Amino acid sequence: LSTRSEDGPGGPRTVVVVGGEIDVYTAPKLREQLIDLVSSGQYHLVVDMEGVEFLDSTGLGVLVGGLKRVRAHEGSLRLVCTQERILKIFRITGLTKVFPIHTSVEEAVAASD
Amino acid sequence: LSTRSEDGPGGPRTVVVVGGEIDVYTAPKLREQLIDLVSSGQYHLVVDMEGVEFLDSTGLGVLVGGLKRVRAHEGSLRLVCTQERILKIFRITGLTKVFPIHTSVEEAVAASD
Amino acid sequence: MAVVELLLSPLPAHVRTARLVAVAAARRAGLDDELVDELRLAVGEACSRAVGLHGRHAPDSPVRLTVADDPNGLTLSVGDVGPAAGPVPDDAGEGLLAGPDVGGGLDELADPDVALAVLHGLVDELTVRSEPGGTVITMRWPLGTGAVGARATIVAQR
Amino acid sequence: MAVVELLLSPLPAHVRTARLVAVAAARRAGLDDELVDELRLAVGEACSRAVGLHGRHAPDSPVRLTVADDPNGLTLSVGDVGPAAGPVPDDAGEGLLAGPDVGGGLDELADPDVALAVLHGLVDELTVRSEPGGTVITMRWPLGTGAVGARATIVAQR
Ligand SMILES: Nc1ncnc2c1ncn2[C@@H]1O[C@H](COP(=O)(O)OP(=O)(O)O)[C@@H](O)[C@H]1O
Ligand SMILES: Nc1ncnc2c1ncn2[C@@H]1O[C@H](COP(=O)(O)OP(=O)(O)O)[C@@H](O)[C@H]1O
Repeated sequence: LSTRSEDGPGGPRTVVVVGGEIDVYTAPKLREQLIDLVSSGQYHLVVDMEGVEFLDSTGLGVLVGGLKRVRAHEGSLRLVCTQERILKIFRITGLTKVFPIHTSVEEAVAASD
Repeated sequence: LSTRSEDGPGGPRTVVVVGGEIDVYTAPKLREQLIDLVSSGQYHLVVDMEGVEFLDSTGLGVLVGGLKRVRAHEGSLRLVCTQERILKIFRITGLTKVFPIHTSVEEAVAASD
Repeated sequence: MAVVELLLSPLPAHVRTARLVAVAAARRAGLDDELVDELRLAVGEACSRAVGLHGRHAPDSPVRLTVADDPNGLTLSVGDVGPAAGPVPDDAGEGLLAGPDVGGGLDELADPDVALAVLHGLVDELTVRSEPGGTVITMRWPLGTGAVGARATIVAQR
Repeated sequence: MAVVELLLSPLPAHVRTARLVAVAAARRAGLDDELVDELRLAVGEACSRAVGLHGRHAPDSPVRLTVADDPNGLTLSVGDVGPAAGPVPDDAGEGLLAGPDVGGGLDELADPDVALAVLHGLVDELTVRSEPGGTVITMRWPLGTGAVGARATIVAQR
Protein backbone atom coordinates (compact mmCIF):
# COMPACT_ATOMS: atom_id res chain seq x y z
CA LEU A 1 0.00 0.00 0.00
CA SER A 2 1.49 3.32 -1.03
CA THR A 3 0.19 6.85 -1.09
CA ARG A 4 1.13 9.85 -3.23
CA SER A 5 -0.26 13.27 -3.96
CA GLU A 6 -1.27 14.48 -7.44
CA ASP A 7 -2.65 17.81 -8.51
CA GLY A 8 -5.92 17.78 -10.40
CA PRO A 9 -8.08 20.58 -11.81
CA GLY A 10 -10.30 20.23 -8.71
CA GLY A 11 -7.35 20.51 -6.34
CA PRO A 12 -4.89 18.04 -4.81
CA ARG A 13 -5.83 14.35 -4.86
CA THR A 14 -4.35 11.61 -2.72
CA VAL A 15 -3.74 8.48 -4.78
CA VAL A 16 -3.83 5.32 -2.68
CA VAL A 17 -2.38 2.27 -4.43
CA VAL A 18 -3.86 -0.92 -3.02
CA GLY A 19 -2.72 -4.42 -3.89
CA GLY A 20 -2.96 -8.08 -2.97
CA GLU A 21 -6.02 -9.68 -1.43
CA ILE A 22 -8.42 -7.36 0.35
CA ASP A 23 -10.48 -9.60 2.54
CA VAL A 24 -11.47 -10.10 6.15
CA TYR A 25 -7.76 -10.61 6.95
CA THR A 26 -6.31 -7.45 5.39
CA ALA A 27 -9.35 -5.14 5.36
CA PRO A 28 -8.73 -3.88 8.93
CA LYS A 29 -5.34 -2.52 7.79
CA LEU A 30 -6.80 -0.76 4.80
CA ARG A 31 -9.53 0.64 7.03
CA GLU A 32 -6.96 2.10 9.41
CA GLN A 33 -5.00 3.60 6.55
CA LEU A 34 -8.06 5.31 5.12
CA ILE A 35 -8.98 6.61 8.57
CA ASP A 36 -5.44 7.99 8.97
CA LEU A 37 -5.65 9.80 5.64
CA VAL A 38 -8.94 11.45 6.50
CA SER A 39 -7.72 12.33 10.00
CA SER A 40 -4.73 14.09 8.43
CA GLY A 41 -7.05 16.21 6.30
CA GLN A 42 -6.90 14.34 3.00
CA TYR A 43 -10.51 14.36 1.83
CA HIS A 44 -10.12 13.70 -1.91
CA LEU A 45 -8.97 10.15 -2.44
CA VAL A 46 -8.31 8.13 -5.59
CA VAL A 47 -8.02 4.44 -4.75
CA ASP A 48 -6.06 2.59 -7.43
CA MET A 49 -7.30 -1.01 -7.36
CA GLU A 50 -5.46 -2.27 -10.45
CA GLY A 51 -3.11 -4.35 -8.30
CA VAL A 52 -5.90 -5.96 -6.28
CA GLU A 53 -6.05 -9.73 -6.76
CA PHE A 54 -9.08 -10.42 -4.63
CA LEU A 55 -11.79 -8.29 -3.08
CA ASP A 56 -14.72 -9.46 -1.00
CA SER A 57 -17.61 -7.73 0.73
CA THR A 58 -15.42 -7.00 3.74
CA GLY A 59 -13.15 -4.99 1.47
CA LEU A 60 -16.16 -3.28 -0.07
CA GLY A 61 -17.32 -2.38 3.43
CA VAL A 62 -14.01 -0.64 4.07
CA LEU A 63 -14.28 1.34 0.83
CA VAL A 64 -17.83 2.35 1.70
CA GLY A 65 -16.61 3.37 5.16
CA GLY A 66 -13.94 5.52 3.51
CA LEU A 67 -16.53 7.09 1.23
CA LYS A 68 -18.73 8.00 4.21
CA ARG A 69 -15.76 9.55 6.00
CA VAL A 70 -14.62 11.76 3.10
CA ARG A 71 -18.22 12.78 2.36
CA ALA A 72 -18.55 14.00 5.95
CA HIS A 73 -15.88 16.55 4.91
CA GLU A 74 -17.35 17.33 1.46
CA GLY A 75 -14.63 15.11 0.01
CA SER A 76 -14.59 12.41 -2.67
CA LEU A 77 -13.45 8.84 -3.13
CA ARG A 78 -12.90 7.64 -6.68
CA LEU A 79 -11.88 4.15 -7.68
CA VAL A 80 -9.60 3.06 -10.51
CA CYS A 81 -10.44 -0.43 -11.69
CA THR A 82 -10.58 -2.15 -15.05
CA GLN A 83 -10.46 -5.76 -13.84
CA GLU A 84 -13.65 -7.58 -14.70
CA ARG A 85 -13.37 -9.96 -11.72
CA ILE A 86 -13.24 -7.04 -9.31
CA LEU A 87 -15.86 -4.93 -11.09
CA LYS A 88 -18.27 -7.85 -10.88
CA ILE A 89 -18.60 -7.61 -7.13
CA PHE A 90 -19.29 -3.86 -7.35
CA ARG A 91 -22.07 -4.63 -9.80
CA ILE A 92 -23.58 -7.45 -7.73
CA THR A 93 -23.78 -5.19 -4.73
CA GLY A 94 -25.11 -2.20 -6.64
CA LEU A 95 -22.06 -0.17 -5.61
CA THR A 96 -21.30 0.89 -9.18
CA LYS A 97 -24.03 3.46 -8.53
CA VAL A 98 -22.28 4.67 -5.38
CA PHE A 99 -18.63 4.87 -6.43
CA PRO A 100 -17.29 6.76 -9.43
CA ILE A 101 -15.16 4.08 -11.14
CA HIS A 102 -12.45 5.19 -13.57
CA THR A 103 -10.23 3.37 -16.04
CA SER A 104 -7.01 5.19 -15.11
CA VAL A 105 -5.53 7.25 -12.30
CA GLU A 106 -5.17 10.20 -14.71
CA GLU A 107 -8.87 10.09 -15.50
CA ALA A 108 -9.79 9.90 -11.81
CA VAL A 109 -7.47 12.77 -10.84
CA ALA A 110 -8.83 14.90 -13.69
CA ALA A 111 -12.45 14.25 -12.74
CA SER A 112 -14.57 16.58 -10.69
CA ASP A 113 -18.26 16.43 -9.91
CA LEU B 1 7.45 -35.16 -19.03
CA SER B 2 9.49 -35.50 -22.21
CA THR B 3 11.92 -38.07 -23.49
CA ARG B 4 14.82 -37.81 -25.92
CA SER B 5 17.74 -39.93 -27.00
CA GLU B 6 21.38 -38.88 -26.70
CA ASP B 7 24.52 -40.73 -27.71
CA GLY B 8 27.13 -41.28 -25.02
CA PRO B 9 30.49 -43.05 -25.05
CA GLY B 10 28.78 -46.06 -23.47
CA GLY B 11 26.02 -46.13 -26.11
CA PRO B 12 22.63 -44.45 -26.51
CA ARG B 13 21.03 -42.97 -23.41
CA THR B 14 17.39 -42.06 -22.97
CA VAL B 15 17.02 -38.71 -21.22
CA VAL B 16 13.74 -38.41 -19.31
CA VAL B 17 12.89 -34.85 -18.26
CA VAL B 18 10.64 -34.85 -15.22
CA GLY B 19 8.97 -31.78 -13.74
CA GLY B 20 6.41 -30.56 -11.28
CA GLU B 21 5.48 -32.34 -8.10
CA ILE B 22 6.25 -36.04 -7.95
CA ASP B 23 4.13 -37.38 -5.15
CA VAL B 24 1.48 -39.97 -4.46
CA TYR B 25 -0.74 -38.20 -7.01
CA THR B 26 1.63 -38.11 -10.00
CA ALA B 27 3.99 -40.98 -9.17
CA PRO B 28 1.76 -43.61 -10.83
CA LYS B 29 2.13 -41.76 -14.15
CA LEU B 30 5.89 -41.58 -13.87
CA ARG B 31 5.94 -45.25 -12.94
CA GLU B 32 3.99 -46.18 -16.07
CA GLN B 33 6.25 -44.07 -18.24
CA LEU B 34 9.38 -45.73 -16.87
CA ILE B 35 7.79 -49.15 -17.37
CA ASP B 36 6.95 -48.24 -20.96
CA LEU B 37 10.53 -47.16 -21.65
CA VAL B 38 11.97 -50.40 -20.30
CA SER B 39 9.35 -52.47 -22.14
CA SER B 40 10.40 -50.79 -25.38
CA GLY B 41 14.02 -51.82 -24.80
CA GLN B 42 15.44 -48.60 -23.36
CA TYR B 43 17.66 -49.80 -20.54
CA HIS B 44 20.01 -46.83 -20.05
CA LEU B 45 18.08 -43.96 -18.56
CA VAL B 46 19.11 -40.48 -17.44
CA VAL B 47 16.36 -38.87 -15.37
CA ASP B 48 16.68 -35.09 -15.38
CA MET B 49 15.13 -33.88 -12.13
CA GLU B 50 16.12 -30.20 -12.40
CA GLY B 51 12.50 -29.19 -13.05
CA VAL B 52 11.12 -31.13 -10.10
CA GLU B 53 9.49 -28.89 -7.51
CA PHE B 54 8.60 -31.53 -4.97
CA LEU B 55 9.57 -35.16 -4.45
CA ASP B 56 8.42 -37.47 -1.69
CA SER B 57 9.11 -41.09 -0.79
CA THR B 58 6.43 -42.23 -3.21
CA GLY B 59 8.41 -40.60 -6.01
CA LEU B 60 11.60 -42.16 -4.68
CA GLY B 61 9.86 -45.53 -4.73
CA VAL B 62 9.11 -45.09 -8.42
CA LEU B 63 12.74 -44.20 -9.19
CA VAL B 64 13.93 -47.24 -7.23
CA GLY B 65 11.41 -49.36 -9.14
CA GLY B 66 12.84 -47.99 -12.39
CA LEU B 67 16.36 -48.78 -11.23
CA LYS B 68 15.41 -52.37 -10.44
CA ARG B 69 13.82 -52.75 -13.86
CA VAL B 70 16.79 -51.46 -15.87
CA ARG B 71 19.21 -53.48 -13.75
CA ALA B 72 17.27 -56.62 -14.63
CA HIS B 73 18.46 -55.86 -18.19
CA GLU B 74 22.01 -54.86 -17.24
CA GLY B 75 20.95 -51.27 -17.72
CA SER B 76 21.51 -48.07 -15.74
CA LEU B 77 19.50 -45.24 -14.25
CA ARG B 78 21.33 -42.00 -13.54
CA LEU B 79 19.83 -38.92 -11.98
CA VAL B 80 20.55 -35.28 -12.72
CA CYS B 81 19.87 -33.09 -9.71
CA THR B 82 21.52 -30.07 -8.14
CA GLN B 83 18.60 -28.85 -6.03
CA GLU B 84 19.45 -29.05 -2.35
CA ARG B 85 15.80 -29.54 -1.32
CA ILE B 86 15.51 -32.59 -3.55
CA LEU B 87 18.96 -34.00 -2.75
CA LYS B 88 18.09 -33.88 0.94
CA ILE B 89 15.49 -36.62 0.67
CA PHE B 90 17.95 -38.85 -1.22
CA ARG B 91 20.40 -38.37 1.63
CA ILE B 92 17.86 -39.01 4.39
CA THR B 93 16.87 -42.28 2.78
CA GLY B 94 20.44 -43.37 2.04
CA LEU B 95 19.64 -43.48 -1.69
CA THR B 96 22.64 -41.31 -2.60
CA LYS B 97 24.54 -44.61 -2.27
CA VAL B 98 22.17 -46.32 -4.67
CA PHE B 99 21.73 -43.78 -7.46
CA PRO B 100 24.54 -42.13 -9.39
CA ILE B 101 23.61 -38.43 -9.10
CA HIS B 102 25.06 -35.99 -11.63
CA THR B 103 25.13 -32.22 -11.88
CA SER B 104 24.24 -32.05 -15.59
CA VAL B 105 22.70 -34.17 -18.32
CA GLU B 106 25.98 -34.00 -20.28
CA GLU B 107 27.88 -35.45 -17.33
CA ALA B 108 25.32 -38.22 -16.87
CA VAL B 109 25.30 -39.13 -20.56
CA ALA B 110 29.12 -39.17 -20.64
CA ALA B 111 29.37 -41.41 -17.58
CA SER B 112 29.84 -45.14 -17.70
CA ASP B 113 30.47 -47.57 -14.89
CA MET C 1 -17.20 -39.27 -3.79
CA ALA C 2 -14.16 -37.26 -2.75
CA VAL C 3 -14.81 -35.24 0.34
CA VAL C 4 -12.71 -32.72 2.21
CA GLU C 5 -13.97 -31.35 5.48
CA LEU C 6 -12.30 -28.38 7.08
CA LEU C 7 -12.87 -27.26 10.67
CA LEU C 8 -11.53 -23.78 11.29
CA SER C 9 -11.24 -21.88 14.51
CA PRO C 10 -12.98 -18.58 13.72
CA LEU C 11 -10.10 -16.34 12.66
CA PRO C 12 -9.84 -14.09 9.59
CA ALA C 13 -6.65 -15.84 8.47
CA HIS C 14 -8.54 -19.11 8.22
CA VAL C 15 -10.85 -17.69 5.59
CA ARG C 16 -7.79 -17.69 3.34
CA THR C 17 -7.18 -21.35 4.11
CA ALA C 18 -10.79 -22.10 3.20
CA ARG C 19 -10.45 -20.30 -0.15
CA LEU C 20 -7.20 -22.13 -0.86
CA VAL C 21 -8.73 -25.55 -0.23
CA ALA C 22 -11.89 -24.83 -2.20
CA VAL C 23 -9.99 -23.40 -5.18
CA ALA C 24 -7.57 -26.35 -5.24
CA ALA C 25 -10.51 -28.77 -5.26
CA ALA C 26 -12.25 -26.78 -8.00
CA ARG C 27 -9.15 -26.68 -10.21
CA ARG C 28 -8.61 -30.38 -9.74
CA ALA C 29 -12.22 -31.06 -10.64
CA GLY C 30 -11.68 -29.12 -13.86
CA LEU C 31 -14.01 -26.18 -13.16
CA ASP C 32 -13.66 -23.34 -15.68
CA ASP C 33 -11.39 -20.48 -14.60
CA GLU C 34 -14.25 -18.03 -14.50
CA LEU C 35 -16.28 -20.29 -12.24
CA VAL C 36 -13.20 -20.86 -10.07
CA ASP C 37 -13.10 -17.08 -9.51
CA GLU C 38 -16.78 -17.14 -8.61
CA LEU C 39 -16.29 -20.06 -6.23
CA ARG C 40 -13.27 -18.36 -4.59
CA LEU C 41 -15.35 -15.28 -3.84
CA ALA C 42 -18.40 -17.28 -2.74
CA VAL C 43 -16.44 -19.47 -0.33
CA GLY C 44 -14.70 -16.38 0.99
CA GLU C 45 -18.02 -14.64 1.61
CA ALA C 46 -19.61 -17.64 3.27
CA CYS C 47 -16.60 -18.25 5.50
CA SER C 48 -16.04 -14.58 6.40
CA ARG C 49 -19.66 -14.43 7.38
CA ALA C 50 -19.39 -17.56 9.54
CA VAL C 51 -16.09 -16.46 11.08
CA GLY C 52 -17.63 -13.10 11.98
CA LEU C 53 -20.70 -14.71 13.54
CA HIS C 54 -18.63 -17.20 15.52
CA GLY C 55 -16.36 -14.43 16.71
CA ARG C 56 -19.40 -12.77 18.27
CA HIS C 57 -21.49 -15.78 19.30
CA ALA C 58 -19.31 -18.87 19.49
CA PRO C 59 -15.58 -18.09 19.53
CA ASP C 60 -14.77 -21.63 20.65
CA SER C 61 -16.72 -23.46 17.96
CA PRO C 62 -15.11 -24.18 14.63
CA VAL C 63 -16.54 -23.04 11.31
CA ARG C 64 -17.12 -26.04 9.07
CA LEU C 65 -16.44 -26.15 5.33
CA THR C 66 -17.20 -29.27 3.32
CA VAL C 67 -16.09 -29.75 -0.28
CA ALA C 68 -17.55 -32.78 -2.04
CA ASP C 69 -17.09 -33.62 -5.66
CA ASP C 70 -18.99 -36.09 -7.77
CA PRO C 71 -18.73 -36.59 -11.54
CA ASN C 72 -21.43 -33.96 -12.18
CA GLY C 73 -20.42 -31.19 -9.88
CA LEU C 74 -18.80 -29.70 -6.87
CA THR C 75 -20.81 -29.09 -3.70
CA LEU C 76 -19.52 -26.78 -0.98
CA SER C 77 -21.19 -26.11 2.30
CA VAL C 78 -20.33 -23.77 5.11
CA GLY C 79 -21.92 -24.20 8.51
CA ASP C 80 -22.04 -21.69 11.34
CA VAL C 81 -23.59 -21.69 14.80
CA GLY C 82 -24.79 -18.06 14.71
CA PRO C 83 -28.34 -16.74 14.83
CA ALA C 84 -30.64 -17.44 11.89
CA ALA C 85 -29.81 -15.68 8.65
CA GLY C 86 -31.97 -12.60 8.16
CA PRO C 87 -33.91 -11.73 5.02
CA VAL C 88 -31.68 -10.87 2.10
CA PRO C 89 -31.57 -7.16 1.22
CA ASP C 90 -32.40 -6.57 -2.44
CA ASP C 91 -29.32 -4.54 -2.84
CA ALA C 92 -26.28 -5.55 -0.85
CA GLY C 93 -24.72 -2.13 -1.32
CA GLU C 94 -27.65 -0.63 0.55
CA GLY C 95 -26.78 -2.86 3.48
CA LEU C 96 -23.28 -1.44 3.52
CA LEU C 97 -24.45 2.14 3.12
CA ALA C 98 -27.07 1.63 5.82
CA GLY C 99 -24.43 0.14 8.10
CA PRO C 100 -22.78 1.68 11.12
CA ASP C 101 -21.95 5.35 10.77
CA VAL C 102 -18.57 6.85 10.34
CA GLY C 103 -16.46 5.61 13.19
CA GLY C 104 -18.63 2.51 13.57
CA GLY C 105 -16.84 -0.45 15.07
CA LEU C 106 -15.65 -3.71 13.65
CA ASP C 107 -19.10 -4.59 12.38
CA GLU C 108 -18.42 -2.54 9.32
CA LEU C 109 -15.83 -5.16 8.48
CA ALA C 110 -18.05 -8.23 8.23
CA ASP C 111 -21.73 -7.67 7.76
CA PRO C 112 -23.33 -11.12 7.56
CA ASP C 113 -26.32 -9.85 5.57
CA VAL C 114 -24.16 -8.21 2.94
CA ALA C 115 -22.17 -11.43 2.55
CA LEU C 116 -25.43 -13.29 2.06
CA ALA C 117 -26.66 -10.79 -0.50
CA VAL C 118 -23.41 -11.15 -2.44
CA LEU C 119 -23.86 -14.92 -2.40
CA HIS C 120 -27.39 -14.58 -3.77
CA GLY C 121 -26.14 -12.34 -6.54
CA LEU C 122 -23.21 -14.59 -7.32
CA VAL C 123 -24.15 -18.25 -7.03
CA ASP C 124 -26.86 -19.86 -9.16
CA GLU C 125 -27.31 -22.99 -7.05
CA LEU C 126 -27.47 -21.66 -3.52
CA THR C 127 -29.38 -22.93 -0.49
CA VAL C 128 -29.40 -21.17 2.84
CA ARG C 129 -30.89 -23.32 5.56
CA SER C 130 -31.30 -21.73 9.00
CA GLU C 131 -31.97 -24.04 11.90
CA PRO C 132 -32.04 -23.41 15.63
CA GLY C 133 -28.40 -24.51 15.89
CA GLY C 134 -27.11 -22.28 13.10
CA THR C 135 -27.09 -21.78 9.34
CA VAL C 136 -25.75 -24.00 6.59
CA ILE C 137 -24.98 -22.39 3.25
CA THR C 138 -24.76 -24.90 0.42
CA MET C 139 -23.46 -24.00 -3.03
CA ARG C 140 -23.11 -26.18 -6.07
CA TRP C 141 -21.21 -25.76 -9.32
CA PRO C 142 -21.86 -28.18 -12.17
CA LEU C 143 -18.87 -29.60 -13.98
CA GLY C 144 -19.18 -28.64 -17.66
CA THR C 145 -19.45 -30.89 -20.68
CA GLY C 146 -15.69 -30.70 -21.22
CA ALA C 147 -14.95 -32.29 -17.88
CA VAL C 148 -17.64 -34.90 -18.30
CA GLY C 149 -16.22 -35.80 -21.70
CA ALA C 150 -12.75 -36.27 -20.23
CA ARG C 151 -14.14 -38.61 -17.61
CA ALA C 152 -16.00 -40.61 -20.25
CA THR C 153 -12.72 -41.05 -22.16
CA ILE C 154 -10.97 -42.41 -19.10
CA VAL C 155 -13.80 -44.86 -18.47
CA ALA C 156 -13.65 -46.00 -22.10
CA GLN C 157 -9.91 -46.69 -21.76
CA ARG C 158 -10.42 -49.20 -18.98
CA MET D 1 -4.79 -21.06 19.77
CA ALA D 2 -5.58 -21.15 16.07
CA VAL D 3 -6.58 -24.60 14.94
CA VAL D 4 -7.37 -26.01 11.53
CA GLU D 5 -8.64 -29.54 11.26
CA LEU D 6 -8.85 -31.26 7.91
CA LEU D 7 -10.75 -34.48 7.26
CA LEU D 8 -9.82 -36.01 3.93
CA SER D 9 -11.31 -38.96 2.16
CA PRO D 10 -8.28 -41.15 1.41
CA LEU D 11 -7.32 -40.09 -2.11
CA PRO D 12 -3.88 -39.17 -3.46
CA ALA D 13 -5.14 -35.78 -4.61
CA HIS D 14 -6.04 -34.89 -1.05
CA VAL D 15 -2.44 -35.22 0.05
CA ARG D 16 -1.86 -32.09 -2.05
CA THR D 17 -4.65 -30.31 -0.22
CA ALA D 18 -3.06 -31.28 3.09
CA ARG D 19 0.33 -29.89 2.00
CA LEU D 20 -1.31 -26.69 0.81
CA VAL D 21 -3.09 -26.10 4.11
CA ALA D 22 -0.05 -26.93 6.24
CA VAL D 23 2.27 -24.73 4.17
CA ALA D 24 -0.16 -21.80 4.26
CA ALA D 25 -0.37 -22.09 8.06
CA ALA D 26 3.41 -22.33 8.36
CA ARG D 27 4.01 -19.27 6.17
CA ARG D 28 1.44 -17.31 8.12
CA ALA D 29 3.06 -18.33 11.37
CA GLY D 30 6.36 -16.99 10.02
CA LEU D 31 8.27 -20.27 9.81
CA ASP D 32 11.60 -19.98 7.96
CA ASP D 33 11.50 -20.96 4.29
CA GLU D 34 13.81 -23.90 4.85
CA LEU D 35 11.60 -25.24 7.63
CA VAL D 36 8.54 -24.68 5.44
CA ASP D 37 10.12 -27.00 2.87
CA GLU D 38 10.76 -29.55 5.59
CA LEU D 39 7.20 -29.26 6.86
CA ARG D 40 5.78 -29.59 3.33
CA LEU D 41 7.64 -32.86 2.83
CA ALA D 42 6.84 -34.15 6.32
CA VAL D 43 3.11 -33.47 6.00
CA GLY D 44 3.16 -35.05 2.56
CA GLU D 45 4.85 -38.18 3.89
CA ALA D 46 2.54 -38.51 6.88
CA CYS D 47 -0.58 -37.98 4.76
CA SER D 48 0.54 -40.22 1.86
CA ARG D 49 1.19 -42.91 4.42
CA ALA D 50 -2.23 -42.47 6.02
CA VAL D 51 -4.02 -42.27 2.65
CA GLY D 52 -2.29 -45.50 1.56
CA LEU D 53 -3.24 -47.31 4.75
CA HIS D 54 -6.84 -46.12 4.60
CA GLY D 55 -7.06 -47.13 0.96
CA ARG D 56 -6.24 -50.68 2.04
CA HIS D 57 -7.88 -50.88 5.45
CA ALA D 58 -10.51 -48.17 5.78
CA PRO D 59 -11.48 -46.58 2.46
CA ASP D 60 -14.55 -44.98 4.04
CA SER D 61 -12.79 -43.32 6.97
CA PRO D 62 -11.23 -39.90 6.55
CA VAL D 63 -7.59 -39.14 7.24
CA ARG D 64 -7.33 -36.42 9.83
CA LEU D 65 -4.79 -33.56 9.76
CA THR D 66 -4.71 -31.02 12.56
CA VAL D 67 -2.66 -27.82 12.41
CA ALA D 68 -2.44 -25.85 15.64
CA ASP D 69 -0.33 -22.81 16.20
CA ASP D 70 0.62 -21.17 19.46
CA PRO D 71 3.11 -18.33 19.97
CA ASN D 72 6.00 -20.79 20.37
CA GLY D 73 5.40 -23.19 17.58
CA LEU D 74 3.34 -25.06 15.08
CA THR D 75 2.01 -28.53 15.88
CA LEU D 76 0.74 -30.82 13.14
CA SER D 77 -0.75 -34.21 13.65
CA VAL D 78 -1.93 -36.82 11.19
CA GLY D 79 -4.16 -39.66 12.34
CA ASP D 80 -4.89 -42.88 10.50
CA VAL D 81 -6.93 -45.98 11.33
CA GLY D 82 -4.45 -48.49 9.90
CA PRO D 83 -2.55 -51.21 11.73
CA ALA D 84 0.14 -50.19 14.21
CA ALA D 85 3.24 -48.57 12.78
CA GLY D 86 6.08 -51.07 12.47
CA PRO D 87 9.63 -50.56 13.70
CA VAL D 88 11.50 -47.92 11.74
CA PRO D 89 14.14 -49.28 9.36
CA ASP D 90 17.54 -47.68 9.98
CA ASP D 91 17.81 -46.82 6.39
CA ALA D 92 14.66 -45.92 4.53
CA GLY D 93 16.30 -46.62 1.19
CA GLU D 94 16.77 -50.23 2.24
CA GLY D 95 13.02 -50.45 2.74
CA LEU D 96 12.49 -49.32 -0.83
CA LEU D 97 15.15 -51.62 -2.23
CA ALA D 98 13.80 -54.53 -0.19
CA GLY D 99 10.27 -53.76 -1.43
CA PRO D 100 8.21 -55.65 -3.97
CA ASP D 101 10.16 -56.94 -6.93
CA VAL D 102 10.07 -55.61 -10.42
CA GLY D 103 6.48 -55.63 -11.49
CA GLY D 104 5.30 -55.38 -7.87
CA GLY D 105 1.91 -53.81 -7.45
CA LEU D 106 0.76 -50.49 -6.11
CA ASP D 107 2.54 -51.07 -2.81
CA GLU D 108 5.71 -49.84 -4.39
CA LEU D 109 4.00 -46.48 -4.58
CA ALA D 110 3.34 -45.87 -0.89
CA ASP D 111 5.33 -47.90 1.58
CA PRO D 112 4.18 -46.81 5.04
CA ASP D 113 7.47 -47.82 6.68
CA VAL D 114 9.56 -45.81 4.25
CA ALA D 115 7.39 -42.76 4.87
CA LEU D 116 7.93 -43.22 8.59
CA ALA D 117 11.67 -43.57 8.16
CA VAL D 118 11.77 -40.35 6.13
CA LEU D 119 9.84 -38.61 8.90
CA HIS D 120 12.34 -39.83 11.50
CA GLY D 121 15.21 -38.55 9.38
CA LEU D 122 13.50 -35.25 8.68
CA VAL D 123 11.63 -34.00 11.74
CA ASP D 124 13.36 -33.23 15.04
CA GLU D 125 10.23 -33.16 17.19
CA LEU D 126 8.33 -36.25 16.09
CA THR D 127 6.07 -38.57 18.06
CA VAL D 128 4.48 -41.67 16.60
CA ARG D 129 1.81 -43.11 18.83
CA SER D 130 0.22 -46.38 17.77
CA GLU D 131 -2.98 -47.39 19.48
CA PRO D 132 -5.44 -50.17 18.78
CA GLY D 133 -7.54 -47.78 16.69
CA GLY D 134 -4.69 -46.48 14.55
CA THR D 135 -1.60 -44.30 14.59
CA VAL D 136 -1.21 -40.60 15.29
CA ILE D 137 1.93 -38.88 14.01
CA THR D 138 2.62 -35.59 15.75
CA MET D 139 5.24 -33.12 14.53
CA ARG D 140 6.22 -29.80 15.98
CA TRP D 141 8.22 -26.89 14.59
CA PRO D 142 9.28 -24.13 16.95
CA LEU D 143 8.79 -20.57 15.79
CA GLY D 144 12.21 -18.91 15.78
CA THR D 145 13.46 -16.01 17.84
CA GLY D 146 12.57 -13.61 15.03
CA ALA D 147 8.89 -14.46 15.21
CA VAL D 148 8.88 -14.39 19.00
CA GLY D 149 10.51 -10.97 18.93
CA ALA D 150 7.87 -9.65 16.54
CA ARG D 151 5.14 -10.87 18.86
CA ALA D 152 6.81 -9.26 21.86
CA THR D 153 6.87 -5.96 19.98
CA ILE D 154 3.17 -6.14 19.28
CA VAL D 155 2.43 -6.87 22.92
CA ALA D 156 4.58 -3.94 23.96
CA GLN D 157 2.62 -1.61 21.65
CA ARG D 158 -0.66 -2.34 23.40
N1 LIG E 1 -4.17 -2.09 2.74
C1 LIG E 1 -3.93 -3.25 2.20
N2 LIG E 1 -4.65 -3.63 1.16
C2 LIG E 1 -4.44 -4.80 0.59
N3 LIG E 1 -3.53 -5.66 1.01
C3 LIG E 1 -2.79 -5.32 2.04
C4 LIG E 1 -2.93 -4.10 2.70
N4 LIG E 1 -2.05 -4.04 3.71
C5 LIG E 1 -1.38 -5.18 3.66
N5 LIG E 1 -1.82 -5.96 2.67
C6 LIG E 1 -1.37 -7.29 2.31
O1 LIG E 1 -1.40 -8.10 3.47
C7 LIG E 1 -0.29 -8.99 3.48
C8 LIG E 1 0.31 -9.10 4.87
O2 LIG E 1 0.77 -7.84 5.19
P1 LIG E 1 1.94 -7.58 6.22
O3 LIG E 1 3.21 -8.10 5.68
O4 LIG E 1 1.48 -7.96 7.57
O5 LIG E 1 1.88 -6.03 5.99
P2 LIG E 1 2.71 -4.83 6.54
O6 LIG E 1 4.15 -5.18 6.46
O7 LIG E 1 2.30 -3.81 5.52
O8 LIG E 1 2.16 -4.62 7.91
C9 LIG E 1 0.71 -8.44 2.48
O9 LIG E 1 0.96 -9.44 1.53
C10 LIG E 1 0.05 -7.25 1.81
O10 LIG E 1 0.03 -7.40 0.41
N1 LIG F 1 5.73 -38.07 -14.88
C1 LIG F 1 5.45 -36.97 -14.24
N2 LIG F 1 6.33 -36.51 -13.35
C2 LIG F 1 6.08 -35.42 -12.67
N3 LIG F 1 4.96 -34.70 -12.80
C3 LIG F 1 4.07 -35.12 -13.68
C4 LIG F 1 4.26 -36.27 -14.45
N4 LIG F 1 3.19 -36.43 -15.24
C5 LIG F 1 2.39 -35.43 -14.99
N5 LIG F 1 2.90 -34.64 -14.04
C6 LIG F 1 2.31 -33.45 -13.46
O1 LIG F 1 0.99 -33.76 -13.02
C7 LIG F 1 0.14 -32.67 -13.27
C8 LIG F 1 -1.19 -33.16 -13.80
O2 LIG F 1 -0.91 -33.80 -14.97
P1 LIG F 1 -1.98 -33.94 -16.15
O3 LIG F 1 -2.29 -32.61 -16.69
O4 LIG F 1 -3.05 -34.87 -15.70
O5 LIG F 1 -0.94 -34.65 -17.09
P2 LIG F 1 -1.00 -35.15 -18.56
O6 LIG F 1 -1.64 -34.12 -19.39
O7 LIG F 1 0.47 -35.24 -18.81
O8 LIG F 1 -1.71 -36.45 -18.45
C9 LIG F 1 0.83 -31.78 -14.27
O9 LIG F 1 0.93 -30.51 -13.71
C10 LIG F 1 2.21 -32.36 -14.49
O10 LIG F 1 3.20 -31.40 -14.21
